[in-house]
Order: sequence, then structure tokens, then C-alpha cells
Amino acid sequence: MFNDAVQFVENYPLLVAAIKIVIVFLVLSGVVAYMVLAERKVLAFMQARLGPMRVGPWGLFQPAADGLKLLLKEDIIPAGADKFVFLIAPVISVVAAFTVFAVIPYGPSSALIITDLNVGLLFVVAVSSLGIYGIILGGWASNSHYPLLGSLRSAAQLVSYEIPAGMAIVGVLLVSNSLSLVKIVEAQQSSGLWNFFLQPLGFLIFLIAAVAETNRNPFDLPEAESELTAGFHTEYSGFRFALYFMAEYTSMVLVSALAVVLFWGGWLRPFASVAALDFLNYLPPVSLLMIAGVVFFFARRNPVPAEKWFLVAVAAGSAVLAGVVAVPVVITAVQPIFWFTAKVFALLYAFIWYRATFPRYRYDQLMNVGWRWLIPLALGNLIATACVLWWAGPNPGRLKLFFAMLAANLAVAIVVALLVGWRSPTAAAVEKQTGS
Amino acid sequence: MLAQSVFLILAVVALSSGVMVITRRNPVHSVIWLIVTLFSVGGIFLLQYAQFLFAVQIILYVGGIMVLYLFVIMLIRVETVAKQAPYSRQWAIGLGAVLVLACELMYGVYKGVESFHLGTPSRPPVDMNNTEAVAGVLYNNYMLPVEIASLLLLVAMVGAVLMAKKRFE
Amino acid sequence: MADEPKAPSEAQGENERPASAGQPAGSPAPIDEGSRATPAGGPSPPANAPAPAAKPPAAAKPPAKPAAKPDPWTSPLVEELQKRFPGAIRDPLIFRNQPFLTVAKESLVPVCEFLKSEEGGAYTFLTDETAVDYPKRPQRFEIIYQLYSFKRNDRLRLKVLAGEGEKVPSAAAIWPAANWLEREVYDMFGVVYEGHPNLKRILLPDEWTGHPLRKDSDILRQDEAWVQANLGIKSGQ
Amino acid sequence: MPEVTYLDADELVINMGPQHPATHGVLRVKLKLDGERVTGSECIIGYLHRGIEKIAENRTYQQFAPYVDRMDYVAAVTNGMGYCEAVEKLLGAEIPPRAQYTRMILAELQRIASHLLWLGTHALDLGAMTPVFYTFREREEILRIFENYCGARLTTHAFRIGGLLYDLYDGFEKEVRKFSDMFLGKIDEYEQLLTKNRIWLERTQNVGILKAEDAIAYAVTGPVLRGSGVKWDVRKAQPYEAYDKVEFDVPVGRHEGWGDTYDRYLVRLAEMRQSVRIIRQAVERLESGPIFGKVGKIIKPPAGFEVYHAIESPKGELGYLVVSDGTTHPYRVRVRPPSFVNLQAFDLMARGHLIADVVAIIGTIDIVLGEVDR
Repeated sequence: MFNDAVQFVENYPLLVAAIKIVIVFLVLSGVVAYMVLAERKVLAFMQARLGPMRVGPWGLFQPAADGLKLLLKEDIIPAGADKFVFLIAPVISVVAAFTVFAVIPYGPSSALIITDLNVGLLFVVAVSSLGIYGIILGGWASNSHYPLLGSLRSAAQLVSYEIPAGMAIVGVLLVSNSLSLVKIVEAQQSSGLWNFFLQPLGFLIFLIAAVAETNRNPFDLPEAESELTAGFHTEYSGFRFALYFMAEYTSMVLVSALAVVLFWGGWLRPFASVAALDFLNYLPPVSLLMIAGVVFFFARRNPVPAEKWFLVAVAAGSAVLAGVVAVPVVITAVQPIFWFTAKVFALLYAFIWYRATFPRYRYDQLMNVGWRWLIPLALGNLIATACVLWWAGPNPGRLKLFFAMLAANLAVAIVVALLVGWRSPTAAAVEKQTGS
Repeated sequence: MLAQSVFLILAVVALSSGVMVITRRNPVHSVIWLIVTLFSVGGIFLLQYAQFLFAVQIILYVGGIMVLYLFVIMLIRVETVAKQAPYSRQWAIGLGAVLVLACELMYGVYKGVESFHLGTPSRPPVDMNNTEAVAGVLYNNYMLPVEIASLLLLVAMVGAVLMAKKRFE
Repeated sequence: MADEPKAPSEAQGENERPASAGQPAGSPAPIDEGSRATPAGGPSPPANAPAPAAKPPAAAKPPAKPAAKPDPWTSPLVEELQKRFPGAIRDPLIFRNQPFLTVAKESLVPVCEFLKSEEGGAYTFLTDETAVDYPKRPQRFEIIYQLYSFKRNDRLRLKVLAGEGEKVPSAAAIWPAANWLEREVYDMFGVVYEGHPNLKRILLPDEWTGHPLRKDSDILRQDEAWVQANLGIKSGQ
Repeated sequence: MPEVTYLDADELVINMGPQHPATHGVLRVKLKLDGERVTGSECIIGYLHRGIEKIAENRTYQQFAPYVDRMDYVAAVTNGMGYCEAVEKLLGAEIPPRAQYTRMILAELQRIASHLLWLGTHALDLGAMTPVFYTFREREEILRIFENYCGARLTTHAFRIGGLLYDLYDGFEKEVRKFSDMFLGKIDEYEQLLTKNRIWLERTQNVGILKAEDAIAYAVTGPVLRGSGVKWDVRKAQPYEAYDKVEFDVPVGRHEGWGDTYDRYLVRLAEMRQSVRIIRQAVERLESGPIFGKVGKIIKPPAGFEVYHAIESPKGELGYLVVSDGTTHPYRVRVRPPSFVNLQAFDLMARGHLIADVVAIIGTIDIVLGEVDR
């Protein structure tokens, strides 16, 4: 039977790829839908409130309700809008965001990789830079001032932050010596060091640029509700609005997945080479058991019988699943996907966390951060990385490389800080204005 | 065969969208069609196993330069521009350019089919991917031109910054 | 709202327009418009001009407490003002510890500039500017300026009288704060300011007719035509 | 250098409001923009004009009191306090100390509630989402105290001309003490989120600069004036009720002679702390006694003259000019609305800033459109 499967895969590669694509698409849609719920819930808990509680137990079915509502809403096209552009803009956003997932490796086995392009990294950068068209064209086509301003802002913002993000990626490229995402993870596996430890500065730059490119707080200027009502999608409603919404959350998942692949070792367990931490291998079943326990605890306190039994069923399901996962063979098979997902979720949590914590940058300050800080830092990082690699020569010792990189990163940070200086360019203007 | 037909499709798309670029009155539509053109050309690169060129084409032209085009177009009032006739007093120049190109084309046709030969896609060696090949060519064979070009671009950039700075003070 | 008993002052104000019963000046009686508008020899002919008068019912009931009455206000500032602007300062009075005086319209700007200057007490702060409408007086509008001096921690109230259609010099050049306040007075009372940079309605729509805070404007009155034209409803009430 | 002609983008006129999430009501601002830079602005107000001053002339003195709550509807208690005091001054009436201290406690609670609302919405305007939920949580406590006292949370009509209608309920002191103890810690909590936050600093520092001389010229009052470095507070300069008997400081901004949005933020936070201080002292001095002064059931102030009475409302100097004609109805009531006057300085503060700063500046002035339009 196993041989049959192998035969099937070999005979119909396109069909298998299509099946994988469908699976990834469905799972991703689910993740995105529940990401919205998770964001609302996490934000709510950080803000001393409960979040959605109505649809299903703890609002668990809220995404379905939201989706249904948006589907059934009227699709309004403003008068004077450029109809064709207005209609295709959100589609561009979503397609660009989803397409990139084709090259993300979810695990080491070929079953978990849709395709391994040898220019995977370039493909990622290229396709994800297309998403901006959805935003610019959508804002322009609405024939309205706020959306136009929103799309202008996001055009400037995305172009500016793509540069540091790209340069941070180049640092990874130098360290890993490949453009293939699979090879990048494999390089981290073989060296036993995540790129995060070799490129801490690069990771920081990438993370900041990623937040900016997904238009998330504190860089959510293109849709800053207090300034531009809703920015580029002010005039959108119904399903097209939902598409934009989906695109935003998909890109969040995307940049998190990318950061995980590039810097956090993709599907690798943390410190995979340290035997003392092997107990971490049992985390998948243990976490499932914990989920089961928590759900069961809340199920007992739920007053609605239907919800109660649903939750009990969920708890039981998780427990059973934990049992299945605990089987040694399965546990090894599940490891990669578990760690990949866990890391992506950790980054996604950070996205939500920023939103609860930070005020929003102003447009010029955003440009300042991008051009005056991130780009010099990224450039310096690139040069320093190249120098260290040249100095270390082929196959350097792990610790040697780590400390050399750390020192180089620190040096770059200090030099850039000194050069750029702490003085904000507005200070002079203020002095002029106040005469002090 | 498949490659040939894909090439034909891409070529037709590239040419027709190129025509659309210059016939649209609305500059934003022109830019959209230009993006389609660039995509089709990128597709042709891909057909030639030049993945690196394809990626660079998309990243730089589609992802960067076209965005800036749009940025500028949106800053000026599109409605007024759309009312003006697109290439009003340049018929003579246009005609001349077309004539020159036509001559070139005729010469090519006259020279024979060989000049249209696409050439067999040059598969790079298995142990070396496209990107490395490009890098090797650029930084080993043409080091000096690359450096000169980059210096030139740097000068242009500094100049642009300087001009913009003057503008705001 | 409409069947609320009407304020006596207003109800009578309309009936009483022709009445001209003389009223001894300075009596603690109701609002004695004439007596305040004219004392101490203003430009208008002396005292007994159309001194309109009071409402019999209110006058019949004297206040329960001994009549509170403003006292004359004497201070170096008043003397200085009278010296500098002879004839322009009238009625320096003080009531409940709040001094106020009336300034002739023509010398309003120099008086204000003097008051704003250091030697005039540094009344740099125009807290408020508003108007009160006394339709039966010859000069129906009393424009009231609330000044404050940080230096003296002191408030001073200036009054300027203006008749229907008379222009009042704008204080916006002296205190920029007067800009909107004067626009509001214009909007609500129809007092026209001379030299105001941007005199147009502020709270009501630009095309509105009527000035609602005038006493002869009924509380239920509104610009029906505007409401129908712009809001598409029959009435705003 | 050769002459260069620049291709200028058209000047954009954008309409902010009256339906805009950051204009705090129905304010409409016409902004002239060069790119995103504001080159000029015009505030268009009046969308909430209800003719409160006209209504006053058609109501008795007592009947009008509930209307003033509808002006600054997030600080109804101070509105009512100002009006009652103005009429009391016109009458020459004395208020017993218990009523005075009660009024002060409630007014200071109201000041805290108003500042909390301001802080939350201001932070929300600048993109910080969380503080608003925290501040509303504490504001809720204050509103609950109001509700226990007079049955209403927002438009309280808490006071009557002459004193109080209701004596304090049992446990009032305890509740207020509990609140003031709890609240100081909460202010620290807000400060942890914002005060040293780098983005917050960049968004508020050097934004909406108002020089002290401009502030005085535009008759700006309240925290906006104090933020510009002018140490002036009606409660200190011309005390009313028993503010001369309690100790408190008047916080000012960090600079000599000018202030920015961050200064005003600091001033308001410091003011909340001072309010707690006042509340604590006032609660200590609450003695049993009468709660109503010698004011008759029918209010007929002496005819012919007017008084102006100003109090320090959360937004600034709230003044009432009450003109009497000797009847039971005021001849004219003029409200000197702090929001209206402060809003006038908006254009000055906004010029040359970016759209995003406009939001910050509207927020920092702390306007309530009910009071601007009346």
C-alpha cells in the first residue's frame, strides 16, 4: 500500500501538487480566520475584557459568523470609482499573499514542501512585493481622498521597508549560502545554530520591516482609523473588504513563517543538538493534553448544555489525539510541523502584543525609522556579515562564528547609533519655532 | 513544443499589453498594462531557465519602479491628465521611430530564420544554480563595469536627494 | 415645550412696547433699561429719553432681601482711565465684588489697548465677549467684555452699547481670542463688528436668517425655509 | 545653480469630520494639505447647537440647571457646579461647608473622570489601543459613585442652587477613600504604557506647540494653558467653594514659555494626582451639618445687574454670566465655554504639522462638542 502511494506520487506529480496546494489553502484559510478570533481574544484579555463570547462557546464560531455576514453584505462600488481596478484590487492582495506559501517548507519531508525553488527566497520577495498593488490600486480606484492618502502612504511605506527587509534577507543568504528555503533550514540544522544567533541584528531589522510591510501597529498608517478613517479600504464593503482583511492576516502569517524559516530554524526543535533538552520532544502530546485539560475545565463551568457537550467532545478529542501523538513513531513524524507551527504562532502572538502596546508612528517618523535607522543598520550588517564570513573562512567552528558575528553586530549597532545620532531632525525646527 | 506555445502566448500578451500601455488615456491603466508586459517578459526569462532574471525583473520593475510610477501618477491630478490627448504633437517623431524599427525588422527577416532562433535553453551545471552563474559573471568577468555603474547610480541618488532637500528648505 | 408658561419678562416685553411709564432711576426695581443706558451724560440727550420701563407685576413684589445694588467703583485705574479718555468712561460700578464700567463705542479700541498695556493693568486676557439684548433701550445691545489680568489677578468687565445696525469696533486685533467670540455674537445677535477679519456665522449655517438670542426672536422660531431646503424635513422641532 | 521649476502636486482640501472617528464628536475641520502637511485649517462647528443659552431665558433658574449638564456631557458635575455657584453669587447666598466639600469631592471626581476619558481617547487617536479600556474601567468606578449619590451616571444634575438636594449616602466616604487609594496606582499603570514609550514621545513631543503668549492671546485656559507653562488655575487664583482651604499644586508643563502635546499630557496626569489629593483632604473635612443654604424655593435675584462666575472645569475656565431682571427667569445666561475658546487655537497649533498630528492636536485640546456648540 505504501508502495502504491509512492507510485501514485511519481505518476501524477501535478495532481499531488494540486492536492497539497488545496490542503495548504484550506488550512491557511482556517488559520487566518482563527487568527482574527485569536487577535480579538488576546487583545481582549490584555485589555480587561472578554472579547467575542456570543457565537459558540467563548465565541469559537465567531469567524464563521463574520465570514457569513461579510459574504451576505452588499458589495458597494462608489460612484466615480474606476470599476475594473476597484474590483480586481483586493483580489491581487489576496492572491499575492497566498501564492508565497507555495515555497514555504513546513517540514523536512517532501510531503510537507509544495515546491522547493532554487530561487525560493527571491520568489518570496518578488511575489510578496506584488501585494502592494492591491493596496495602491484599491485606494486610488475608490475615487476618495482618505483611501488615496492611505494608498500613497502605503506605497511609500512598503517601498521603503522592502529595502531593509531585503538586505536582512541577504545576510541570511550569505550565512546559509543558498536561496532555497529548504536549504536554508538544512544549513541551520547542519551548523546547529539558528540564523537568529548569527544574525540577531538582521532578525531585528527583518521583524520591524515585516511589521511595517504587513501594515500592522505601530506601523499601521495606511489604515490608521483615527486619521484616515480606514485608509485604503475605506470604500470597500462586504466580500471585497473581507478579501483585504484576509490578505492582511495572511501576510502576517506569511512573514511570521518566513521569519521562522530564515531565522528560527524552520521546522527544527530549539537546540536540537543539545541532548539534555530531548524532553522537549514530548511537548506535542503534552501540550495537546494541556489543551484538553483547560477545555474540560471550562466545559464543566459552561451553563449551556449544547456548548458544554461540544467542549467536552473537543477535550476528549484533544486527549485522544495526545494519545495518538504520544506513539513514538508518530511523535517523530509530528515534531517538525509542531515546532514550525508553534514558532509561527509565537511570532503571531507578538504581532497582537504590539497592537495592544504601541501607539502609532507618524508618517515622517516611520520614514525616519526606515531610512535613517534600518537601512544603515542593514547595510552595516551586510558588510559586517560578509567580512566575518571572509575572515572565518570555510567551515569555521560554531562558537567562533557565533561570537564573531555577535561582536560584529554590536559594532555595527554602535557605529550606526553614533553616526545617525539620537537627535531628531525636528528639534531644530522646534527651536526655531519657540525661540528657545 | 509546450515551451514554444507558452512563449508565443507570452509574446502575444507582452506585445498587446504594450500597445495597451500607449493607447490608454488613464495613466494608471497604462501602468497596469505595463505591469502585465513586464510580467510576460519575466515569463519569457523563466522559460529560458533564467530564474534569477525573472525574480529580479519582478522585484525591481514590478515591485519597485512601477510602484513609484503609480505613486507619482496618483500625486498629480489624474482626471485632468486623462482629458488631454496622449501624444499630441509627436506624430512625426513617432512615425520616424516606427520607420527605423520597421527597417530593422525587415533586415532581420531578410537575414533569415536563424536570427529568430531562440537557442536551446542553456541549463546551468547541476551543482551551480542560476544565481551563482549570474554572480560569477558579474563579479568575475565584469567587475569594473558593475562598479562603475553602481557608482553612477549612487551619484544619481545623491543628486536626487540633494534636489529634494533644496525643495523643502 | 411650547406649553411651558412663558417667561414673564418676555411675554410682557412684547405687550409693553408702547408703554412709557416713568420710573425713578436707581430704584431696586426690575431691569430699568433707560436708567442705565443714559446716566452721566452720554452722547444721547439726557435722562428722560424713552425710558421704557418695568413690568408691573415684578415691580409690585419687591425682593425679599434688602435690595442688592451696585456700588460706585473707585480705583486708581478708573481715575487713570477717566483722565486719559475723558467722557468715554461711564458708570464705574461694582457689584458682588465684580467691577465693571461702560465704554463709549468710539474709544473702545484705545481703551482696550491701554488696558492691555502694562500701565493699564495688563489685562492681557480676554476671557469672554458676549452681548445682552435689551430691545426697549435706544441702544439695544450691551456688548460685554470679560477681561482678566494675570498681574493683578483681577477681573474687569467692560460694556459697550450699540444700537440696531450700529457697528462695533472689533477687538480681534487686540485679543485674537475675540475672533470667534465676536463671530458668535454676530451669529446670535446680529451685531456687526468693524474690522473683524472673518465675520460670518459660526454656530448656525451661513444661509440662516435671523439671530436667535435677540429677545424678539421666539424660542420656537427657526428658519423653516432653510430647514426644509437643506434637511428635507418639515420642521426641525 | 540653475533655476529649477518644480512640478507641484495640487493642494488638497480634505474634510475631516463631522463624521470622523478622531474629531470627538461632530467637529468638522477643513484642512488644506500640501501632501500630508497642513497649510491651513478651518474649524466648522455648530452641528450640535441646541440653543442652550436661549433655553435658559425660557426656564426658571432651577429649571435651567439640568440643561447645563448637557453642555460638557462628560463633566456634568462641574457644569452644574459652575451654574449653581453663579446664581448663588447673584443671590449673595452662602453655602454650608458640608455642601461645599461635597461639591468639591464630586467635582474633583468628575475632573478625574473627564481626564480619564480624554486620556483614553487621546491615546486611541494616536494608535495606542489599550489605555482606553483601562481608563474606562476606572471611570466606571467614578460613575458608579455618582449613580449611588444622585441616581444618574452622566448627566447628574447633582447640585441645586443653594446647596445639595441629597445628603451623602452611607459609605460614600469609604468608597471615595477606596477609590482614591486605588486610583494613584492606576495612574502609574497608564504612565507605564505611555509616558516613556518612545513612540508616544515622538508622537506628542514638539507637536502642537503653543507658546505662552499665544495661549494668553487666544484666551486658552485649563490644562492647555498650563501645558504652555502658565501657572494659572481658577481654583488657586480666585478660589470658590473651599478650594482655598485645601492644599494642592498647579502642575505646569516642562518648558518655560511654551508647551507641546506631551506637556499637556503630563499636566493632565499630574492634575489627576492633585485631584486625588484634594479629594482626600475634602473627605477628611466632611462634617455633619446642613446641606442647604438660605435660599428660598422661589429664586428671584436682584434685578438689573449681572455676575460673572468662573470655575475651573476639566477643560478650562468655565464661566457663567447671569443677568437678572428680577423675575424667576434669568434674563440672559451666557456660558463661557472653555472648549469653544480653546478650539480657536487649533489652527495656530496645527499649521505646518502632518495630518496625523491634527488628530493629536484635536485630542490634546480636549474638546467636547456639546460644549463648543451648546
